[in-house]
Amino acid sequence: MHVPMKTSYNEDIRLIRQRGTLVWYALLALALLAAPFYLGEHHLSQLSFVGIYAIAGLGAMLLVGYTGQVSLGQAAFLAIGAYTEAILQKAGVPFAASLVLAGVMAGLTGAILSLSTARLAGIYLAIATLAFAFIVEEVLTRWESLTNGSLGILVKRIQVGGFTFDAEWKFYYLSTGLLVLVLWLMINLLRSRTGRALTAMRDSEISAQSLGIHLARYKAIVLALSGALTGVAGALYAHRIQFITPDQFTIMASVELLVLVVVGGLGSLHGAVFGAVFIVMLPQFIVLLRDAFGISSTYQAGLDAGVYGLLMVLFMLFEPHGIYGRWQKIKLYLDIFPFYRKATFRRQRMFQKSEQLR
Amino acid sequence: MTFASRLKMVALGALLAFSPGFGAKADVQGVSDDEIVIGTLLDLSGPINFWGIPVKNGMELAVDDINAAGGINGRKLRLVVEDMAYDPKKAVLAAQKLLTSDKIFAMVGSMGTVTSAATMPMVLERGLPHLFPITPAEMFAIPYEKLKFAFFSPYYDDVRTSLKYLIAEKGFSRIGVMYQDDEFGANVLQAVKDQLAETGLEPVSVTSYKRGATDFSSQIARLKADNADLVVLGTVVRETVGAMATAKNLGWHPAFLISQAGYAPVTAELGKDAVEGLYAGAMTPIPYPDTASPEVLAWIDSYKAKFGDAPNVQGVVGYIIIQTAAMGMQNAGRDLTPDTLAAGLEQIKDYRNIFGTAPLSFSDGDHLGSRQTFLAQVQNGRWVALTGFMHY
Amino acid sequence: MQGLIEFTQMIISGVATGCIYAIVALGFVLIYKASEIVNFAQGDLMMLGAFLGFSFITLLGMPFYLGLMLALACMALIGALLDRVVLRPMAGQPVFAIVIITIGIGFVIRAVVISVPGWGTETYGIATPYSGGVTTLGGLVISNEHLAIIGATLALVIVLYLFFRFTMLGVAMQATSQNQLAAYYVGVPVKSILSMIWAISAATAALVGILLAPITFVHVNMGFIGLKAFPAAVIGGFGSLPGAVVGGLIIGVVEALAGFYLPEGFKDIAAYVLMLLVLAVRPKGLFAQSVAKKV
Amino acid sequence: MTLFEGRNLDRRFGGIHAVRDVSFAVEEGEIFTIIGPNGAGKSTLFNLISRIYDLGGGSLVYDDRDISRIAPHKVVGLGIARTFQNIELFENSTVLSNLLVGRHSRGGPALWQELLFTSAARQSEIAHRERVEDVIDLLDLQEHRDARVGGLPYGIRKVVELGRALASQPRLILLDEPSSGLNPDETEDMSYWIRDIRSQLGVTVLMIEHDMSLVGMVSDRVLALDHGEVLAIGQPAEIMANPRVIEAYLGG
Repeated sequence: MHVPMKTSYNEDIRLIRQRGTLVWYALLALALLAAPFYLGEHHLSQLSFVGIYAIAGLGAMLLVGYTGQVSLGQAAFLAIGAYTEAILQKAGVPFAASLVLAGVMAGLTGAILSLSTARLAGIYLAIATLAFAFIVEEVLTRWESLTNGSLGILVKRIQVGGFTFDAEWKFYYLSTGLLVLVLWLMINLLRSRTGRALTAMRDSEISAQSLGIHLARYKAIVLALSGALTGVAGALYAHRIQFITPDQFTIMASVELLVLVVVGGLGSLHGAVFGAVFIVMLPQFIVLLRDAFGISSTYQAGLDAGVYGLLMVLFMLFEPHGIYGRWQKIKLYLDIFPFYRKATFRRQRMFQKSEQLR
Repeated sequence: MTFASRLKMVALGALLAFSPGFGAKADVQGVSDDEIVIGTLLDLSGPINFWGIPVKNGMELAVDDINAAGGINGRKLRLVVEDMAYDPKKAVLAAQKLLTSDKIFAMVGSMGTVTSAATMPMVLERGLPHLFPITPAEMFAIPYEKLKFAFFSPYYDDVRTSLKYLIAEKGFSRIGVMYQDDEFGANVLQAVKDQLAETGLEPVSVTSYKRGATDFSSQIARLKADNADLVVLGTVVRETVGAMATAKNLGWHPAFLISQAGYAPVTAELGKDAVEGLYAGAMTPIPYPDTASPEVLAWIDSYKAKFGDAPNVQGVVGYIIIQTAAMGMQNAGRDLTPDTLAAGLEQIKDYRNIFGTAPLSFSDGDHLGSRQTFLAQVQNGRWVALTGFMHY
Repeated sequence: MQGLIEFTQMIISGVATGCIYAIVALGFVLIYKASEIVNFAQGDLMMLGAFLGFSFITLLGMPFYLGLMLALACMALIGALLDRVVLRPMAGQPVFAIVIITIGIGFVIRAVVISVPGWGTETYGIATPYSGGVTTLGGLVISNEHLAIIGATLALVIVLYLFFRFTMLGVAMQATSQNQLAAYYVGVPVKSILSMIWAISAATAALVGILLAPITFVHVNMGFIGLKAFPAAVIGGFGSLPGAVVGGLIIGVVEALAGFYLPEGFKDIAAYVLMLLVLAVRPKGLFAQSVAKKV
Repeated sequence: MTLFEGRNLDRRFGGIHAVRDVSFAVEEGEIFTIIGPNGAGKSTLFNLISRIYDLGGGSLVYDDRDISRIAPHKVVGLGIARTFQNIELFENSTVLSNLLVGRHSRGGPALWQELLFTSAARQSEIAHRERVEDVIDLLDLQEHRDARVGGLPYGIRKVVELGRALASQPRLILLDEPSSGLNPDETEDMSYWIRDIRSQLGVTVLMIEHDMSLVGMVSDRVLALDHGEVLAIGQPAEIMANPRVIEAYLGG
């Protein structure tokens, strides 16, 4: 490990702090930029989904990973974003505006939700958000004049001016570009006063409050931001799937986003991206596993649920910092080889303490 | 100049040189000299996999039978099955794989309305046929498009047909509805409303439940309070039994009618006394071994031999879908393209299969196989046909 | 008059459904009180219990009550094992970790049920000695299944009350749930107590599963009813056993009435709307003691 | 001049009368210590002042202004910062980041400027950083600047928490048992810092403390509390000699 010499405070708040990292990111950017040349459509479309899921995952990460507010209702924001986009597109609103409005709409809903949940913590909050998601799903089903109820809405492809996003590579660039933009906004937020206030609330609400952080206000802000990001992802999702119904946004979608942030690595932006890759790749991985062991597809159902469940349990038991945490350990191990000690990453109690006494 | 920036230049050059997304195309994707590749998306691991797994078996049996009989115009048929767990996102990804990596010639018998609705545009955009999705929703044939074909009588037609018959023959006048609050239930509700409107009636009571609900007491109580004499259920299996048992427990015994969705032996087995007298519209009779024709018996035996399990109506569905699609390919001749396949399918007129499915016809301008159903009733624990095929 | 009978009828079926929610909620609360773990797999435990009951009673042909007891015993064992193997290492971990791990356990249980030959994704029934009949009372009709549920809930509540009030083990459990450390210092074997609480909770889940079987049948998705028991537990205050029962009954009755008197759709969200309203007024539910963190 | 005054402060929890009719005044520039046996109501008193608990009766006057009803998060903005008995740091953040949260009450750019990290946001970050570096210099925390708080020894975390309170540039600082959990050396350091805070930064100190040697070393005046009531207020030596205080400690 080397400790860089710093000459100004500016260096600590730079986007990318080390030159070495810069090179790697540049290479990654290049690889992503050139992906349509060497990847087939199938893989590109998976990458598009990774982009969508990573944006939604960043929304969840902000809320769960950085602010410690467990949400089991992220699917509701996804749904509001998707429906806003679909309805606005039908009404002829241009994509640039409808995408923003989809985010704003989901964000506003988040802010309104926080009015009733601002005083809640821990499991109460988790269950309140779960309830919220059920209510949103029901409203979407019942408000038939607007949403066409259970029959769903067909969503057309994105059109900007005369340009239609009709090929896989176009959509890929769009979703990846938006992901990069969202990542940049997140980094900015996290290196600012608001971002610090959020992580402060996660670690100790009482002392955050005593330092002047208005808990209710920041909970509203984080729910709004998280909702907005997830809403934008929902809008993209609507275009990607091209057909949305309320029952695509059930608790399973919320759980999936929660798994994404946990498996990816709580409290890390890398984690959200890793988690999205994981969620999109997992089904293929399971098929590989199935074929490798020659398991009949009759047992696919059990296999899916089993792998999913076991991964959740095992990650929580053995790698609570997720894929990103594991990656950091491997990196450190290589960096300081042969001086690695098992206790280097002694397990700490994470983010929250007993919620009965909060 | 750094390595990174040089690499960038190379990439930019490549960007100018090619236009991405346009691979070289064979003449007809998925059709080679000796093989036709078709694909399907089934729910093998999701909430309706009790459909997906037997359908897959039926389909594989059909493919084996066809190939054993020499294939289609000298080509063997190969079926690629992908699981989508009844999840539109997975369906889109799996469809992408079938279309671009397996290079299928046609999508045949994909399952579920939402999932098929999400993937059909991808198939059609590539100029490939989308055949017989396993869902009685009209959108897979209407509005008419050259390459989309549907097999099943829509729920809408099925319910209207049964309802019309029951009102005319049994004299029901106070019709109530209980439907699942999804696209399927909405179709049933619409059918009841439209059929009643013909005679200037309205449903006396309309109530719904959320998919997966297990308690129907307030819904049934409301139907009872509104004094319905025939209750149309937009339900599948468990909800049908649950609703009828609840009514029985309230000491209330109206007549009940369901759509094809609940027409399965398991409904009668689970419900026992509670579902006696239940009416259902149906398109293919359930193959009970003791009353089956010799051809069907032979089929049941070959199914058992292959999968070690007695077939159910889902297995039949998987089988006849592939069979009918293969018929169209046979009619298309050696020069198999999406266009000739469409023309081949359009040659099918009043086709009746060994299972007694409603006669199928396709024509230029009408790609919905059949709108006909017959009315069946649970009597002594099994389904009995009350009528021949009819349409409202 | 007709209106009154309908109303009473709705109350009765609401109470019966509410009892189901109440027992599931009791299962949540027992574990939560003792270990601060919210068991999202409670519904799946219930499903597993029902499948065990189905196997003993329908597949193996045991007498109903024997099969019931055997299923309860098996589930108790499974509950204790879960605590020992999976949850004990998680003590003191944050909420979401517990949420995730219990959701994961739920998935694994589903996977097991789907993969066991003879279980799978089909729907099955359990024949009970009492099913099918109804009791009429004036204009009111109550089915035996509902009576059985109400009766079993009453019995369970009484047994649990006596157990916690009068047995050494019960008192030790209470002590553990109030202050683990203090209980440990005065010699309560906290770890085995926790395992026993899991055992009790899993057994109650099996009880609900088998009680529900004649009404909703046995299938892999029957555990989703657990999602309705959450509002019940929250309204009750999550830390309170009487609260769980009252919360369950409130939810059941409100749902039944909403389904009958309110427009379509309200039945399904009534529980959640009610819960959000309660939380807006009392952020820790109706029966919670207010405990503030000491700083 | 009186900087802070508690008038007839009163608070019950259920049947427990935790603080009853407590009145005292803290002069600007003073080091004022509250002592008392466990359960005397000292922490409750702090929590009343920092508005974590609502007053049952009485009023809080700070800088000639009644602050009995202001929102808890506004207290620090008035210039009243605090530490906690059992350390309430943000365990998963670095020391630097903890101290920067201490600057929260001193304002910052609008949310949209943070999201885009405009030059205004950058300027604000740098300005706060400069203030925080002053605190780091004062408390000798340079070598721990980028360390995660959760991994630091207890004694250092105690100092970090003090620094976090100082970062908000308070006029009055409430220290809840600054020496608890510290070894004698660390306690001595702490006593120097407490005096430095007063002399170099001009901050008035109101603290709760058990360690009588520390109390004697730094306090200007001492308030002894028992069973929620004031036993005595006066010079440290005077209070330690007070028989009622001695009895409360020994008999309590």
